[in-house]
Amino acid sequence: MNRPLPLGWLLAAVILVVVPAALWLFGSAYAARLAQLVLITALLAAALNLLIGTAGLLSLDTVVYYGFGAYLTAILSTNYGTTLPTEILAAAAAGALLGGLIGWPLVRLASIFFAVATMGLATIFHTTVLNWVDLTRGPMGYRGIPAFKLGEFTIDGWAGNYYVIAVVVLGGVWIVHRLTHSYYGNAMRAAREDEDCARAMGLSPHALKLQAYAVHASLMSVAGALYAHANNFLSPDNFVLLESGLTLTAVVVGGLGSLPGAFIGALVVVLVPELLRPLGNLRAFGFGMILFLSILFLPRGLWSEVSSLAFVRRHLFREGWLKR
Amino acid sequence: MFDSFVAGQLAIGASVGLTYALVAIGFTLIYRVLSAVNFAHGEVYTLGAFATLVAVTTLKAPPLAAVPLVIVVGLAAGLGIERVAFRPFRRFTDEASLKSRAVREATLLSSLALGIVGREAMDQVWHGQWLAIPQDKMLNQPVNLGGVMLSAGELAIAGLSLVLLVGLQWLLLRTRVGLEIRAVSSNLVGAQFSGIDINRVVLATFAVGSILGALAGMVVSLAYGSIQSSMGLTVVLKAFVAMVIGGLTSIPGAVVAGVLIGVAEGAASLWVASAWTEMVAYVLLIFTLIFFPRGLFRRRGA
Amino acid sequence: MLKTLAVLAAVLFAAAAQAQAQTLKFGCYIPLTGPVAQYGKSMLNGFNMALKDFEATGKLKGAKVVIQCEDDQNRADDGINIARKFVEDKDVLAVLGSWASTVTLAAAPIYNTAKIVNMTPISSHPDVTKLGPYVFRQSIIQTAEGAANAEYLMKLGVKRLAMIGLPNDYGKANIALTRKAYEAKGGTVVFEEFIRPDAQDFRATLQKAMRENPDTIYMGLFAPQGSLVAKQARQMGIKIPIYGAAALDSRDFLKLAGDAAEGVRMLLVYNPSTGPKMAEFFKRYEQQFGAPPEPFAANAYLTFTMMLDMVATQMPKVNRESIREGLDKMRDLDTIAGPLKYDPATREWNFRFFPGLIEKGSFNVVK
Amino acid sequence: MNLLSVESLDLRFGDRNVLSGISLAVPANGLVAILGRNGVGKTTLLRTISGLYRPAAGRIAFDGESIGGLPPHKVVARGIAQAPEGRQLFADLSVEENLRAGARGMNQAAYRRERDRLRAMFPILDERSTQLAGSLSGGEQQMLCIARALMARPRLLLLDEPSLGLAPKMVARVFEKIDAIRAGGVAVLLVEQNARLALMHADHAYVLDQGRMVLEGPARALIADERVVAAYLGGA
Repeated sequence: MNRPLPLGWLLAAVILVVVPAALWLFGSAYAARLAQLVLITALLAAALNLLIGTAGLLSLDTVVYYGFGAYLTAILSTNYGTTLPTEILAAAAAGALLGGLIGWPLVRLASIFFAVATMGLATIFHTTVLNWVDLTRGPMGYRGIPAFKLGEFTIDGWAGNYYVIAVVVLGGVWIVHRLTHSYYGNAMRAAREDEDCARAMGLSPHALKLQAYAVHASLMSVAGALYAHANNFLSPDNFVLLESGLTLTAVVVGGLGSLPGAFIGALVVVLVPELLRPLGNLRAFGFGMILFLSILFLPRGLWSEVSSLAFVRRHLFREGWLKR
Repeated sequence: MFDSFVAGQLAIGASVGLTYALVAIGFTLIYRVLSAVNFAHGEVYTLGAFATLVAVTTLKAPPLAAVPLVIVVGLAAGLGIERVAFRPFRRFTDEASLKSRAVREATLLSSLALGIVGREAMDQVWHGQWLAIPQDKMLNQPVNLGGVMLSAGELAIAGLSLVLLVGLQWLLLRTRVGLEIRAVSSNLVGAQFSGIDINRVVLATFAVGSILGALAGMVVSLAYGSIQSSMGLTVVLKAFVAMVIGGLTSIPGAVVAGVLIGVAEGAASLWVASAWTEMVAYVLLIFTLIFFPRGLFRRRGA
Repeated sequence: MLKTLAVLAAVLFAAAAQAQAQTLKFGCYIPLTGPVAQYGKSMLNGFNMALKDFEATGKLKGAKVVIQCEDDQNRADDGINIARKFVEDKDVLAVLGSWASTVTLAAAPIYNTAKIVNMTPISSHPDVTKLGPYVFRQSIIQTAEGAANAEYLMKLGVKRLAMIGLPNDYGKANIALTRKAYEAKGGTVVFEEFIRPDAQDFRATLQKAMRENPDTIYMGLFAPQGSLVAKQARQMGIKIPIYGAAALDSRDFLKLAGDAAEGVRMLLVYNPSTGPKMAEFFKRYEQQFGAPPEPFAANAYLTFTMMLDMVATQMPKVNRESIREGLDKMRDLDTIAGPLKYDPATREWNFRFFPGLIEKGSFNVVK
Repeated sequence: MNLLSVESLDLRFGDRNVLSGISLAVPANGLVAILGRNGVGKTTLLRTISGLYRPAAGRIAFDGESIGGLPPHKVVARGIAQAPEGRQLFADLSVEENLRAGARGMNQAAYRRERDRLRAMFPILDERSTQLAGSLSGGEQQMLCIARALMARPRLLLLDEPSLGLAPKMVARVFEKIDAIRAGGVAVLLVEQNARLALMHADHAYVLDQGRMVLEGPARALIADERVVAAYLGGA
């Protein structure tokens, strides 16, 4: 893998300069809202990518940590008037702690067992936020979450919101990038490919997976903190299993193990349903079709499309071991 | 008084658990052969329910006469799902790709997507409405079984579970196609060298599994009477959990686990409000996995 | 090339001519896909029928009315996205929706901040109209229904009530407010439980309820779950009366519950027997859509008709602010549901409830 | 006429030429060996003949008819069975079931006849008939693997490394069986690392290196060939 450093700068430039400039030119709060959702989803996808792409754990528990961070922030900022740095740190730390505690028994599980267990976590989380009314205000949702606060300043308006989210998301993605392109990332990949071999190399697959799991939980929790403020409203319905599925879709459509792919995948899962609104009651049908066709024709996701073409060419035509 | 109440709760739980078990049978069969999760199975179940509805309302057939139609619908759905969501990802006969992670993940998502498409298509046809099996066609006659009151529907669900389970074991253990299914699920590469036509076996598996799924939809809809296009969604998740608790590849294991989940839900409802029992299956799942990381009833050698 | 230009010019000209006639555009956000899509589709029917009826009255004076309905999938997030979109569409004068209170409660604050009217014909959570001066409602509200339920239950002589509800914003508010009013009148609630909306076997809950010896079961449920509860209660040999929330007034309930629906009581708002106007509406709706209206359709019809009538009086100077003022000034209205009153203090319309009973497969008002 | 003839076979995995210009022939009732180091393409060649890979160019003919590109089960149906590398048994099926899975298109009586014939040939399979294949020892598994292939009543048996991982005594037993199979009228194409042993049993042998045939000749001649001795027999 070539080091995509220039690509990283390009991405940062697009997110910090080009997109806000375009938003400013066209002055659309609707587009700004979608841009914010894309960024938050991208952080979720990057965190999930760390788990799937590097540690090889297929997980459906996005909503657990995302929702945890969101409710934590909602409760903190509404009741204690906390500011942004506190909230981000709290979400990151509490997310990592929760991830560590839950991950300890879970990451030992093999492939599908792990996936189903995380699916269970998602349902358990949803049932809890729905029914623990005293803490989460239950089905009525958590309304009136204040805007971002940085010290004395309250950040409102779409531009401020956008920049706060963009900076935090880029920071989170940078952490994922550093982790995957380091000795640590290689160790995790080694543990993914062959646990016994990794053990022989003196690595502990369990510890590596647990760390990846905790980091992913922490990042998702931070994404949740951003979401709570960006939305000003939380409802248990935001944290159903289906939403985990959307993040997984973003990862798959964008390309497994690819960080630019996380942004592209997030773009697709946030924008496509919006663009399909004119379809009315055929909307979900259309989304299903697009999802299906993209899995069928882009088995490696959008961002890896270049390498995926090479893959297809190699495997289907020149190599000639296509059976039918 | 209290005891009969507890027994009642557990019995209701077991009867609910049997519906999970019934769906889990076909679901597990398909998983066993391909190591791939067929999320569109829930939609096959729903299709089975709609086929029943069409049979008893439009065609005015007695409930039992719906069976052939339900079987045909299940067969067509199974073959369709295999062709559209699974076959395209088995492009290579190389062992590395046949059951590889990539293929498993791709088919997991492709079947999920196909499930959404199927569900929404049914939504268009039946306008997303809740539809009712006419009361005179429902299996709701009370049956007195030595003092215990059961409905005919519950007996039908229990009976069908048993028949399907035994029938499937017979098919797997006593027929040529069953042997080939077990051979493919045991060793795909070996099966190719033994001259087994993989595509035929996979198609047969989907056909059988989906017929079972559609029959499950039929009996459950006849017992409960309400049908809607998204009814398969929750059931397939419960079947999935039952399959995993049961050890992934063991069909009797999945059935036992399905009933176990139902009973656990019934037991939990003694202590907590029903709204919380949604998580019982999953708590059970996670605890099972912590103490039995490969499920309760793992087949030997697998 | 020349031909293309000519066609283009003709199109532009036509568009310009169109623009000269006033266009009144309304937004609407309702669930059109997903498990509750049928309720959104009912609302859509009501809106479309209101529009058609209104066009026939000739009050429009050449203006064109457009209603743009977006699918919120019953998700709060989608409701917010749609709100951002409508707020920016300068042509959208006011917005109708949503179905679920959860979605309305999430999206309405955005309309309120942007000073555009959001009027819901359905969401009955007490907090909706408290969100701000731009958020209106024209539907029954849970507090009023709770009080009316309590009165009806007392009239029926119910002493010990077992309550079963949906664990969502609707069900929780419905149960809590009915319970409060009922207990205030001296009734005893002996059992309260929220069920799982996606389950289809509720016998465990029923068995628990029956252990407390209630003399009536109250269902704060919609037709899909309510019908199963009623059916399973009868199947289990439970003979005590069943009383339902007003949301059970739906043909779905009759169809799904079958014989078990017989004798179930609830409050009715929309019933052809309540007046000639309502009877006429039922007849015309059935002609148009092939089935009698659900309350959601009727309420959507009522609300949009009122909105259009009010806007017609302001023509041609209609804008977002004038709509808020117009709605705020209303006090009395003659509707298909009879004369309605608006209370500026609570900002709610007083809908009339009629004690109802299901007999011989239809909803009847008890005299 | 040769039973199997492979002419100028090319196979590519992506950009890599795995096999190029392979030609070989197996006469009816012959025992032909393919020799070579690890990773030169011997197993790939056998798998290509069995139909698991589709050749990029060249011709594979069995009994005069082209079988290149046929799916594996059709190749077996034509009469080519393989006892593959790593045995690929159905580990959680019984020995009996493994044999039954290998049988093709025969009725119950024919099946029993065939099974009993093989049980006579491999008595250990008779004793272990109800055991799970995965619980057998390495040598027993190899016997079962060969027997499963023979259940298809092939005219040509492809054997991939039958001696791999077996004790010397067991290796000798396996090769006895190979001779017996051949004596029963089945041609054998054998891939073997143990070149000396293979050459002692084969009539004809090919030497494969880097995906190409580098040498061929009667086994007797090759065993005396200095190049072969130096490259393959010295260290064996």
